[in-house]
Amino acid sequence: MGTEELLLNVVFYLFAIGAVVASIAVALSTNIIRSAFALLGVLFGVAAMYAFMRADFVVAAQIIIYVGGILVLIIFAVMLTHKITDVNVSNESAPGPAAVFAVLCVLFALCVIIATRTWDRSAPAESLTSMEKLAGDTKPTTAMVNVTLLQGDGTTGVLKGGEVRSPFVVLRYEVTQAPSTAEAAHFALECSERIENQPDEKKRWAPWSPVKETTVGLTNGLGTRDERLSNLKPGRYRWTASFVGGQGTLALAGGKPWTIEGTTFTVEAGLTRPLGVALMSRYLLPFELISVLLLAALVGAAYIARKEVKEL
Amino acid sequence: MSTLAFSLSDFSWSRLVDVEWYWAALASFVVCAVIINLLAVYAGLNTLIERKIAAAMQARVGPWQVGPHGWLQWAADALKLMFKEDIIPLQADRMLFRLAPFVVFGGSFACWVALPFMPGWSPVTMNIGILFVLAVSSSVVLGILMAGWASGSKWALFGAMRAAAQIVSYEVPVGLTILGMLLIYGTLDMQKISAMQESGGVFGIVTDTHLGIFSWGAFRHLPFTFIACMTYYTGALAETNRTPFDIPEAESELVAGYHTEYSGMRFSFFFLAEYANMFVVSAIATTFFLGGWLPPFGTFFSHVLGIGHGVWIMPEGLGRMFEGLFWFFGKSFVLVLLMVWLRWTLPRYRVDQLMDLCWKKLTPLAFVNLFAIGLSEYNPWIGLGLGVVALGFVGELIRREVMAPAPVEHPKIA
Amino acid sequence: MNVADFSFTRHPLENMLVLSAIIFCAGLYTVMTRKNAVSILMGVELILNAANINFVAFSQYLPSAGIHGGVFSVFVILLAAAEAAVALAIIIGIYQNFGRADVDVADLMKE
Amino acid sequence: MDEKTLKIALWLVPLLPVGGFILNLFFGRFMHKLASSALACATVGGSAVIAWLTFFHVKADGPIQTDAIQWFYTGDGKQALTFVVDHLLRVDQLTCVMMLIVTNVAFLIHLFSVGYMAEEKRYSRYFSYLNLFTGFMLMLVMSGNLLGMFIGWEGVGLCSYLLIGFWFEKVENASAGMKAFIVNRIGDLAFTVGLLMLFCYIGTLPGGAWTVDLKELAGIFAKQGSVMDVGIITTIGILMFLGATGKSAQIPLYVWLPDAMAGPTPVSALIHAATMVTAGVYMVARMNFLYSMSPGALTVVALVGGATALFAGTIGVAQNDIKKVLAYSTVSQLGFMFIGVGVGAYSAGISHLMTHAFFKACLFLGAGSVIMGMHHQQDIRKMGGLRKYMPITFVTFAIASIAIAGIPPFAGFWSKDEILWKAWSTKNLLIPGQIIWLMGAIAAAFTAFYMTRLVVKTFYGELRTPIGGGHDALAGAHGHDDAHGHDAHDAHDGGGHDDHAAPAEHHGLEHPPKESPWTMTLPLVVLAILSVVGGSICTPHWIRGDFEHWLHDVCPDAAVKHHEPGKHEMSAAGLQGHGPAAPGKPEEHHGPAAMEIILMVFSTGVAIGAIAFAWIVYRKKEGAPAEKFVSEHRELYELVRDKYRVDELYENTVIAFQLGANEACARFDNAVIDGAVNGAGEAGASTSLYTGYFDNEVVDGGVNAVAKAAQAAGRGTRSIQTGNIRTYIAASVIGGLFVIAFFCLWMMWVTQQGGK
Repeated sequence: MGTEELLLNVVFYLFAIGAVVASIAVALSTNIIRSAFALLGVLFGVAAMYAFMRADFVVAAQIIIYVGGILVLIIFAVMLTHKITDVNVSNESAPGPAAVFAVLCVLFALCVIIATRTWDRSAPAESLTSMEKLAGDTKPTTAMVNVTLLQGDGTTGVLKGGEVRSPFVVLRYEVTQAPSTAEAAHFALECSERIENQPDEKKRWAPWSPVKETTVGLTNGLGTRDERLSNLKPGRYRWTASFVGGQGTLALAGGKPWTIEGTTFTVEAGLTRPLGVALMSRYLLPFELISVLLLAALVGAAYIARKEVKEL
Repeated sequence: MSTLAFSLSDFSWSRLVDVEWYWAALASFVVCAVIINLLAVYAGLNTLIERKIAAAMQARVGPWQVGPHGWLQWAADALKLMFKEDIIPLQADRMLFRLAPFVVFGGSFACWVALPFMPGWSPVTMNIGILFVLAVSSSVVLGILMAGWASGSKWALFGAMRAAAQIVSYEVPVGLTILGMLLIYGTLDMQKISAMQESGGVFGIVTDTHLGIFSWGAFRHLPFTFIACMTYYTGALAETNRTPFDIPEAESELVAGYHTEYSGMRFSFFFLAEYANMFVVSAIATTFFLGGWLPPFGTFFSHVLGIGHGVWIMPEGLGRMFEGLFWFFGKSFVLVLLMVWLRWTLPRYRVDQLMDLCWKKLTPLAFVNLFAIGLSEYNPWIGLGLGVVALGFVGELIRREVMAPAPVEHPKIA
Repeated sequence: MNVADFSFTRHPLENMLVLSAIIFCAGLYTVMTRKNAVSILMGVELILNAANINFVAFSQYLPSAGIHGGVFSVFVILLAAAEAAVALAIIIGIYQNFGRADVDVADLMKE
Repeated sequence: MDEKTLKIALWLVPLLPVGGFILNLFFGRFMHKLASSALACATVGGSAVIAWLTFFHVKADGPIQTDAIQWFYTGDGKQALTFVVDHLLRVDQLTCVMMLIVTNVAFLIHLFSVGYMAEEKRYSRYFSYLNLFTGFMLMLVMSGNLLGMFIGWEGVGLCSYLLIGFWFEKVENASAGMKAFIVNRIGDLAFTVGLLMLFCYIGTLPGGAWTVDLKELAGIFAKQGSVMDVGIITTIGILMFLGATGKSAQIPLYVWLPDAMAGPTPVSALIHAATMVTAGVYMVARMNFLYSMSPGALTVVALVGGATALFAGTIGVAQNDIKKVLAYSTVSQLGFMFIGVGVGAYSAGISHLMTHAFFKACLFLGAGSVIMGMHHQQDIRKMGGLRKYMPITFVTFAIASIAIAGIPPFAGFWSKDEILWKAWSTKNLLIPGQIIWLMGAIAAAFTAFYMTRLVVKTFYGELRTPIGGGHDALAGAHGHDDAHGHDAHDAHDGGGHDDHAAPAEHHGLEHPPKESPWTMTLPLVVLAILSVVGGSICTPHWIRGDFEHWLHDVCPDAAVKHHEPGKHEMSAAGLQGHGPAAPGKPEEHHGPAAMEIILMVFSTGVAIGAIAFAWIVYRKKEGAPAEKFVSEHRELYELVRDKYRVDELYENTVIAFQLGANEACARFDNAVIDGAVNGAGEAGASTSLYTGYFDNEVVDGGVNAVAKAAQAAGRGTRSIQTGNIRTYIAASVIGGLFVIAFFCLWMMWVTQQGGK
């Protein structure tokens, strides 16, 4: 496992453990204000988890709504329902061995299920199709271009072992279709680990399986670019070419000594756009219903609070 | 661009120059250090300038002793703050009391990594840029509440609750105006937003034409985008607790607001956070309304000076990048100075007036504005018609409100 | 070819699931043991967050799950906001009627 | 104006007055009087202008019609009863004449009303009604299909009702309005039945079509005329003519018109003299293709017209209320028109309609001016010598009287003489036309007589009402109020004028009668001029008169040829609309028939003789012979004065029968229907007694039992419901645990199966 991966692992576990500790603090703290601020920690940790899962929009929503709205509300409620001038607001709880036992049972059962269950990881058929279907129906995924390093002289052959003689290859890509409106076409090439030592199902418990990502280029129009691509380990690679807002062909050229054959691809990156498309196309009715419900909640809350204030 | 929002390898360094990860890590560390120190120095200078402006407006001299014309006063203040004793009240909740300044400072500092400082480069390029900024800056509220409550002092607590209520309320109009601008840009990436203001404008009737400053966001759909700019700036003033909305730290009512009990370095953290916030909101205003790092005359200077040409997105030489940096900082800093100017010009609002302004005036205005911008984006000619109507309405409003101001209603004593 | 292995291979699904399970249990314990209504609300928020992690994790790790998980997580967050608003209003009502914000005091319907 | 614009502008002709009506109705009371009257006059004047433009266009290049706007339709092309009705305005020569008459006379009378109603308190409403009437009348004459025409027909009836009862504070006025309305309803019922019969007959006719469009109907009559059943056509014609008698005040339905004088005088002039009452004549002329086919219908029309002319003429002799005299003369003149259309000389009828519109409007307006000057005194016995006080009124009034009396070369002479000649020379009737001619001639004599009497008694001699003193101050105040103070006390003041002379009788005039303002005299002058020269266009063809040619394309004179006895068949003329056709065409080339000249001379002589007689009786001998005659034949005089007691006749026959029928119906209702209902109620009550027992005992018992059971169950299980949230949560968690455990076991089992 590479060192950067290690570093990322460290960050990941930092956030995860922070979230766990904070949640336990919420559960056990004897001071309600403290547990409220511990909840802040939980929220940020969960947001970090979303970030690691690349659900960028959910991260923003989580922090804006939870931290900026709900948590402030909760703290206000605490301060309104206690004599807020004394710092130690008692938060008596009725801890019981029964409760602890029940919760542990639940935790154990969940872990058992997680450990024993095998998930269906197969991609749906349309996972490689064009942007609309991606956005409308399936999760945005990066097209897999299965390329093999070829000998410069054209004789094909999958490299096994051995050394790449040159530290880098030159990758030439060209944009064959103009990107969509007002948005630069982003081109990213992500080269996963060699297929030979792909971690199997057991090893997936291991937190990490390495990848080297290289963003190859960035353009906002038609054209051809050459990018240097370095530190390739020898082997047979799978390339994730993500290309937003247009279409293009990928070809590793230069031929000294390796070339890469590519295919055409169309890819959506990030969760924001597909979420928006889905909300506006397929989940429109639930979306509207939720907005109505939010309005009702607003009015209702205002009404209740206002009435009580009158009674005071 | 990569969808991984917060991973180290997303730093533009490792995209521009291809280096090993530790170089990338080092570079990112350097960047953070530079930004933090930049922030500190900027805040210090800002305090100094503020004091100088205040002195000028009040016909005083202002700081004079340290350095020539007192130009080193800020450094002296920084030293004093660093070496001052850190007092924690007995009543305080020590842990939260210690924690609060960092939460506030972190919240306002983390916004900086997403700002589009120069063409094609931000400390972290993420495709949810503005959302990230809004999200992170919303954690400042928590820090303020934390500080106010943990101080165990009535003044601090009231200040904190005032601040929280004010910030949470004013996030509504601010969010709405930004939403309207997002309708125009169609992206959350602040780099792209800045780049998109190079061309287009005039109700979107001319799309690919370069119109100088009239392609900037504030002039896209006159007058709505301009109203949005004003609304945003007002809301931003309130969100940063600046005059005339500085009731959380109204020194005549609460001693100093939520940081009454703080002293020394922790106080300076609040201090830095406030100035960082000022810069962040000004930078967002710059990015959304004033063309970000675009020069006011389009590519004119670049052509004359011969540094690069054409597209702004991809940096073609450091000269171009630093020109963008110059314009970005220039615009933002002008807005910050405007804040300072307002602070020493305007009187302070009352609490009820504050909430009234937010919920009864700014929010409906922002809503109407949102719909108007949406319509203008849907059909430019509708936008033009609406614009004419709105101009007439605004004129009438000015005639009624400004030329014949309404009598001030006095607070009702219950 | 298995897409999922390559789209998000950094953080295996199970990590997220275990994390959400732990947070869920913490929330459950809070809800079970606390007297204070506000604390119970916090526990509910914990549980919601745990559920959200699951939604997003399945949606992002299993291509066959589609985008529905992500959409649903957003919905859950919005609903949490509504729920918090109403719940806090009710809690304040309880506090002003009974002088305490405990859930046990509001059992008038038992008699 | 080019045709395209005109097609659009045509819509404005009826719609402008309607718009004025709406504005005046809703916003009139906020407007200044001047503003609302100006609005009304402007709208009508606008449509008059457009009418003139249209007239020139039609004169230049033939009829014009607007684009059809679909109104409603039934069926799709496949069903049996499929037809479309359009909003459609069609202007041909006939419509042109009517349009011009209506718009211009209406404009003049609007102008007159400005002065006449100056002190009215429901000013704007009056003008709005007037506008509405104009709009409906224009719709009646302009509509391209029978349905629109019928709507106009009913609408003008409504407006006449509204305006007769305009001063509804007085019971007489209200009842007069109601009388007009009900009598018209009777006629309209017959008219509706006739329309429906026509519709069904044409629809089911081989080669016919389901249509109400007048042009299509005319075409169908032209093509299929030979195969139509003359009996049915006659029935239809008579039914529709019944409607016409209602609207145009012919026997037997004329009784409403004299009472209609309760309305304001300009209204009498516009509605009850010039335009609305001529709707029946217009209808008959418009349906000429139908009438020309059935001599029976024509005969009925002509006979009724002649009878009415004679009858009303005789009544007119014995009336003393100026407006009553004019009313009966209107009835008799309408009779003349029906003689004209009845003998198949539609052009003659229409021409008399036009001239009559001129001089009768002039007469009514003059009467209004007189009444105004006499401070709402209408009894001609109290007038006299007015020509000194109001010269313009006198001159115009006299001219109009001469015109109506039929002295050449005034307008009335030509049209009336045309009618008489056609009546003499007609061959379309089942009876010899000379009978009709005789009636007309006598009626003409009577007309000349009573008109002279009216003029003499009104304008000559000495004023028979004391001026200034000679009456107590109270009455003076009263009179003064009558003249001006409409706003002051309306209760009987509203009805205090334009009515029978009753309220004004017992006092004299405060100050001598004076000439009316220009808004009132200008229309008089214009109408007087028209009633002099207006006849020139309807002079016989051998004196450059071309009215017959003008109308020939639309309603050519009927010419029924008698092939075999009993079978009547239209000649080609006028049935295929255009093109000259031998028999129906007016004789153009040779000069006047000798008989025509003789008749002209004769009728002129009769008229002059009647005038001279009246002059001698009432001017020279101050009415002494009349007194003598009256004193000798007292009962005859009273019979005539009481209008032959026709109203009483109706009172005792029709209305009595109606009331009796009502009584019987009421009795039946009380006795039978109410009895049945009450009986049902009783039965329900008595049965409910028993069902009540069942309900209380069985049903409620069962329900209560269920409730008690639920109560007991709840009492048993309530101990589980501790209001304690934590126990609930614990319970749910345990339940969830069970579920999870089961899930785990089931999954293990599944995996083992999979393992095997």
